[in-house]
Amino acid sequence: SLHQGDSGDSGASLIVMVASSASTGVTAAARAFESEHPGLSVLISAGGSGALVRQLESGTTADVLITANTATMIAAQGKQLVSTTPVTVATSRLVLAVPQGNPGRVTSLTDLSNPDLVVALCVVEAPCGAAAHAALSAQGINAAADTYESDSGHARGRLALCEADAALIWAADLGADDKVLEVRLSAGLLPSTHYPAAVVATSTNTTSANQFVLFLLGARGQEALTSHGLGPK
Amino acid sequence: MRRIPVALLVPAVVALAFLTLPVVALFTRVAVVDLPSRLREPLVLDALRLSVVTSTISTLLCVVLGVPLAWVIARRGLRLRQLLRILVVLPLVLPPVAGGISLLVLLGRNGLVGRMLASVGVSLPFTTAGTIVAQTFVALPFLVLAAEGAFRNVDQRLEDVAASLGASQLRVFRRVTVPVAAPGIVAGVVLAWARALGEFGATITFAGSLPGRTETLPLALYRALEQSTEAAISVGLVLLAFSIAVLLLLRERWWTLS
Amino acid sequence: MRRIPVALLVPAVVALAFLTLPVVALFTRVAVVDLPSRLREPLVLDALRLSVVTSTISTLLCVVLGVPLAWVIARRGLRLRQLLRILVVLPLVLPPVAGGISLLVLLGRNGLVGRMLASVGVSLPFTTAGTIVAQTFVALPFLVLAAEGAFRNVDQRLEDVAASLGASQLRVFRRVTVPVAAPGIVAGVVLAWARALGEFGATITFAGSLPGRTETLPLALYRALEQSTEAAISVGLVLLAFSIAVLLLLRERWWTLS
Amino acid sequence: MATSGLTASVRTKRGDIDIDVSMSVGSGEVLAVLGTNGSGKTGLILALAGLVPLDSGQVKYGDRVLDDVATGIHVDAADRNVGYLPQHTMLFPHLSVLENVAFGPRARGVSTAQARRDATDMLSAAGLTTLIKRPAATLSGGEAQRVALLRALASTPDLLLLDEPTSALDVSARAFVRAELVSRLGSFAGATVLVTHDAIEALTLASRVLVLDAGKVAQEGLVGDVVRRPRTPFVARLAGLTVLSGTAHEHRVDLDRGGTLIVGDSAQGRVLVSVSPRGVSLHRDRPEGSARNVWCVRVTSIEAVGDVIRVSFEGQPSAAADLTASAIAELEVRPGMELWASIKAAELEVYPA
Amino acid sequence: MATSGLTASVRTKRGDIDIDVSMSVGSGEVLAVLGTNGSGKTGLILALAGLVPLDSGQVKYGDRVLDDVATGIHVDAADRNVGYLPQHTMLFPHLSVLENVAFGPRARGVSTAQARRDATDMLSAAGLTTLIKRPAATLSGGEAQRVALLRALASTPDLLLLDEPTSALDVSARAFVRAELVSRLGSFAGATVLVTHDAIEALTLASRVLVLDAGKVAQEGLVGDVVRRPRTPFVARLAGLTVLSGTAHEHRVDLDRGGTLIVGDSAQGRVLVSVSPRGVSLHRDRPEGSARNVWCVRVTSIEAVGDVIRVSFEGQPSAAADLTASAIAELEVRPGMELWASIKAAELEVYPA
Ligand SMILES: Nc1ncnc2c1ncn2[C@@H]1O[C@H](COP(=O)(O)OP(=O)(O)OP(=O)(O)O)[C@@H](O)[C@H]1O
Ligand SMILES: Nc1ncnc2c1ncn2[C@@H]1O[C@H](COP(=O)(O)OP(=O)(O)OP(=O)(O)O)[C@@H](O)[C@H]1O
Ligand SMILES: [Mg+2]
Ligand SMILES: [Mg+2]
Repeated sequence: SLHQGDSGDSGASLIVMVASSASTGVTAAARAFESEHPGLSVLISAGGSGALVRQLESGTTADVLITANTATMIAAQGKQLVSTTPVTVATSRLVLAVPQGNPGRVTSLTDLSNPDLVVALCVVEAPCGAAAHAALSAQGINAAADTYESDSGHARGRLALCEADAALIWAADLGADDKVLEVRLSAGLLPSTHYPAAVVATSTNTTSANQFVLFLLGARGQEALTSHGLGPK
Repeated sequence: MRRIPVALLVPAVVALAFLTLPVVALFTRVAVVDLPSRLREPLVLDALRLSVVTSTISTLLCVVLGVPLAWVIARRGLRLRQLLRILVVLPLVLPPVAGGISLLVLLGRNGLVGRMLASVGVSLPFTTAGTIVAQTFVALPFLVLAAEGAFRNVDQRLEDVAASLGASQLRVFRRVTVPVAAPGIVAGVVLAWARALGEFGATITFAGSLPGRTETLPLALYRALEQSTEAAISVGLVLLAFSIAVLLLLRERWWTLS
Repeated sequence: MRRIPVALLVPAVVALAFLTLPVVALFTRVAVVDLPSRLREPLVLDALRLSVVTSTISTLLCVVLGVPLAWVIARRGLRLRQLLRILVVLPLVLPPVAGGISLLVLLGRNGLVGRMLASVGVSLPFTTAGTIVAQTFVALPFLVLAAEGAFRNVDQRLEDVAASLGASQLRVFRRVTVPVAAPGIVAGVVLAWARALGEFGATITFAGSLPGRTETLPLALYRALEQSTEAAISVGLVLLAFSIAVLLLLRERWWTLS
Repeated sequence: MATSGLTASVRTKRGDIDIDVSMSVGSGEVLAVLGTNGSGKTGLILALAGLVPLDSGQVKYGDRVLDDVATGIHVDAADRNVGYLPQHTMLFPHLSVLENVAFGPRARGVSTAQARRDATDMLSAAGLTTLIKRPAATLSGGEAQRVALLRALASTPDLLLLDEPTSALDVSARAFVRAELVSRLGSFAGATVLVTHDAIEALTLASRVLVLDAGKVAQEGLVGDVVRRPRTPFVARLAGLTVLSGTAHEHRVDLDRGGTLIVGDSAQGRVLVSVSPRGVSLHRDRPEGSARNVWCVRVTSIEAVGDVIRVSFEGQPSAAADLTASAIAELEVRPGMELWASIKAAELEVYPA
Repeated sequence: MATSGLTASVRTKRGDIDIDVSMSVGSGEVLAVLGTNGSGKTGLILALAGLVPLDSGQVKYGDRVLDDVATGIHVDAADRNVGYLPQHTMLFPHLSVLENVAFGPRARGVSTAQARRDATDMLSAAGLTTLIKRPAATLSGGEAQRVALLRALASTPDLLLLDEPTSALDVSARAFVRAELVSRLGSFAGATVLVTHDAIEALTLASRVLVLDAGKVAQEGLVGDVVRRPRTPFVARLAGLTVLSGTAHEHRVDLDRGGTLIVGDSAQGRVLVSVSPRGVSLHRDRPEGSARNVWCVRVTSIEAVGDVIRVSFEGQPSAAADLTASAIAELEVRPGMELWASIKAAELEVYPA
């Protein structure tokens, strides 16, 4: 199947393109879905939301698309890359995160403008960057970023290695190992995002694709997603 | 052996330290004993398998395509050689991500050639074949330039004698030029293989990242980086271990050549 | 010139087409006349400037460090040579992202050496210096392997005669070994420069991405890709145009050498 | 012009000199090519082998056209069936001695096993059995040259092109190789072109010589004729003769560059006089006796030629004398020394210019 | 042992052979090293130059220890002040002829301008003015060898090591170079080691010879002594002599390998008899006359030695005869032919074995 990698086994597999920050949760959900559908294997293709849409544009075949914000999904809809109306399957909050031990003593968003601290943000082209940019400019904070990461997961990586003192990332990326901690802020300071899902227009297995989206909305799917840092739909 | 002059020894030691210390440092972060269990993680295993397969095939492609091209360039007149060489260097200076885009533009579903391929049912982007194409595109110039340098060093009078003894050009190439240039070609193959094995930008752009199909080790590593650095390092160490195994294995055969 | 045998011509033409067509295809997507205006966009201009500066400095570093190391390796006994060569190849097979991690582990704020550097006020991650370090780390093995191959091709009897004429080892190195190996070294420099210019993974991992400071052209290109493919292609073409200019400029001087 | 064998008219540039040579070598014949360093001998050989392009001219072997610039014919070196021994041996460094010798036959379609057997036999016959498995790069200079000769001979070529095949050999190897060449060339139907700096090697191996000077043919003919009646100083020197031009008045020749010689044969007008160093004697004091020509000279160089020592001198005329080692020792000849030279009139050969 | 000049005792492996040589060369003296191909001459030169390590032994120049394995002293080649002409010339291909010649002086600290001036002068004096700007890689074989010699001489070395310096030269260049060497060596205070295959080159340039055989000294001494009384067949052949061992009973010597010779000098017991080819005549029919030794032989090879042609033959004993070209033509000598050989008893030299 080297030359036509997509076609050979598409009857038995379902390809799910998912924004990186939701990939752990969606992967867990997929495993659960597989156990309900013996013989079907779910392949997860993770990446930046924009990159995923671009791949679809360039002709990759997939069955389900899950992006990290609605704007990107709307763009995909506009390009007729998806065939069903998107439904939100999960949410996530943007959080101010610091490394274990909080070496920079970061307590508020204004600390992000401290030039002595190493601050990592997402690029504005990525959903987490767009959200952060909107929130910070709304509060008149001029962040002294030292690096713009391609997505929330990589911003988290900076904290995990303790190379950065603070970052704005999706709560879903905080991880379970206590290496990265959230700085609690008053509610409403930072926005949330929605993870919309839709069936891809070129899907050859729309039945299973629809079933998977429904599964994510269902109890077992939600359980898998929320136990990996995502908020409920 | 004469003693190495300080003016050369100092930069050489600095260079060696600069190259090896970071690699050594990696081992301080992850317990080596954990590696076997890492290997058993299906995703890592899939990525390793895929990397081995694709980098091997693309290295072979590079050799099959690149060695003849290098020879053609090496044996042309000055003018043509300069032109050909610039053509080979251009894909090299293109950042891999841009290389991936250019492959999409050419071979993508709506690409100039891709459309023709699609009409006969062949689609390259986001397939394992696409991964191989991306790796080959990025690695090929390395092989060509290295092999060309090696070919240019072969005394043409050796080829002349071989021809006078009745050897066809192809025979001269196989029996004289390539063996005499072997050390340089081997270096080129190692460079191309390493480049293919580590390829990231063009692969993710042209072939996407689908575990088991297009997610090679470097892609898995980049993704692992989002979850935990240790996971990423482990993947890196797996790759290192694999490379060391290959190098030690090859050492006995043609590595000694050079 | 004898005619090129078909068995070599066919793969050579395929290789050349495979390398050049994608690059040519890029030009079909973006009007070349738009490029000057692209260049005037401050972000692209910053990235270009940064790429030129960093890739030049890291190439120089590669030459200064790598050529001596290559010579030391080339002139050692078989055993030591094999060991040294494996040490040089390892950073090469490490995917650039993993290379970036390893640099972080060594030179990062909490790194083994980085901690010492930090205590004297030097911090490499998220600085232009860090970008240069990352590029050098990735490009150096290419130069070392290519130059080593070139050195091994220098007839040692030439060095012997030079020594017998009273030349110190350093003089032999500068006046005989390096000039005779020049074509191979030049190839290695081109490879290293191209590698540094296109570097993405190690740079973004070790140095991060901040416009004007660490966002080189490949990083800018990756970001532009989020906006539109055309924007990314334009950045790629800017890089291509710059490379062609450099290559044409060099051609007159040492490019003809090889 | 021979109808079989090699017929060539070659024009090609080599560096600053233009090689422009017409020649023919019959089958079974050996043509020696002589000439000063840089006279274009190697260039000529390369052109005949088809390894450098002609600017104009034609090369034929028998009726087969190998090169013809006018009609654009060019047969590749590989298809010419030549055996070429390059001046710098150029053994394949990555192959063993055996594989080097077997290379030609293999390339021309002989099976590997057969080619290796034949090569082994050749090497054994040449007394080089111990070298068979050695990498070619480890041979000494002379060993390499012997192997290169066997390699050229192994593929039974039509046209044998030997560029100084014995320059690095010791005396016994040289004798062996020459004997081997004599016997092989005797039974060899092909044409042989032999470049050498050794006039006597030409004498024993070749029937005709061609003397190159700055790319042009300075003289050509049967070995004996050329040696006895050289047309240029170089050929004269090569043959061990000094050749002087002058105007004859019966037995007296007034030399163009000064001096007068009394010769045995009477002549008139422009002539060349060749002086054999074997006829010239040197003396500390002016000799009395039968020699008709006696003049004062200054020694310029002392050089060995075969078994004797040749003392070159300047005077009117400048010439050379062959002496034995003991005579040299007795006279205590040193460059710069002034001596008397003498030669009998009968020893001088006179022929029209 | 000379207190000035070179004193060396060298043991080193080269391929399969062990080089084991003790030698000394006084300052101003020229030692010729002769030996068959592969006898280790180049290996010896490399060891003296400090380019290959010794297994044991010592090399001294004057009082300066250059190598001493026992005490671990090893002076780098660069610090020995040698002038080395490699057998394969090894010009620096990336440099011009001028730069090649100027390389040594530059390396030893002469200013660039001065080194280039000197090199230009040397090249002009050697008549190589036209080559000055040429890339070394474009020289012909002989041109390269002449430039390599100048390069070795340019830095006024203490110890001159010449590995076959004239093998690729034409006759006139050879004469020129030898004359040049004679005059230079005459005023040269250093020691010279000259490897050559040409016994007569040794004769004219060197005062002493050292004959190598499989890495060991086969014979050493004054040129005349070695040439007249060779101790091995190789030296004999080199000197143009055949040396035969046998048992003498006054004027009769019974040869070990068959045959008997009548000699002029009376001797007893084990002896060596040397036969000079110049004394041996060949005849189609059994000759009548004064020659005491006449026997039947079969021609094995015909070879040129200097101006004469040497016919080797087998018989009892096997030996060789020097003939002129015209005699060869008259006898129509060919390998395999049967002839009669004769030599006068007085022409045979007898000396104790
Ligand atoms: N590539 C070149 N560029 C310039 N001159 C060259 C080149 N190749 C050869 N020559 C010159 O052409 C002339 C003829 O060279 P060729 O090698 O044919 O001489 P040759 O007769 O074989 O001399 P030798 O007896 O020294 O081997 C020489 O003067 C040489 O220097
Ligand atoms: N690297 C090597 N491996 C094996 N044998 C070698 C090596 N180098 C030299 N030899 C052998 O050592 C012997 C001596 O070599 P050397 O070059 O000293 O001979 P030479 O006396 O200079 O001969 P020539 O007259 O042919 O130049 C030769 O038989 C040669 O084949
Ligand atoms: Mg020549
Ligand atoms: Mg030798």
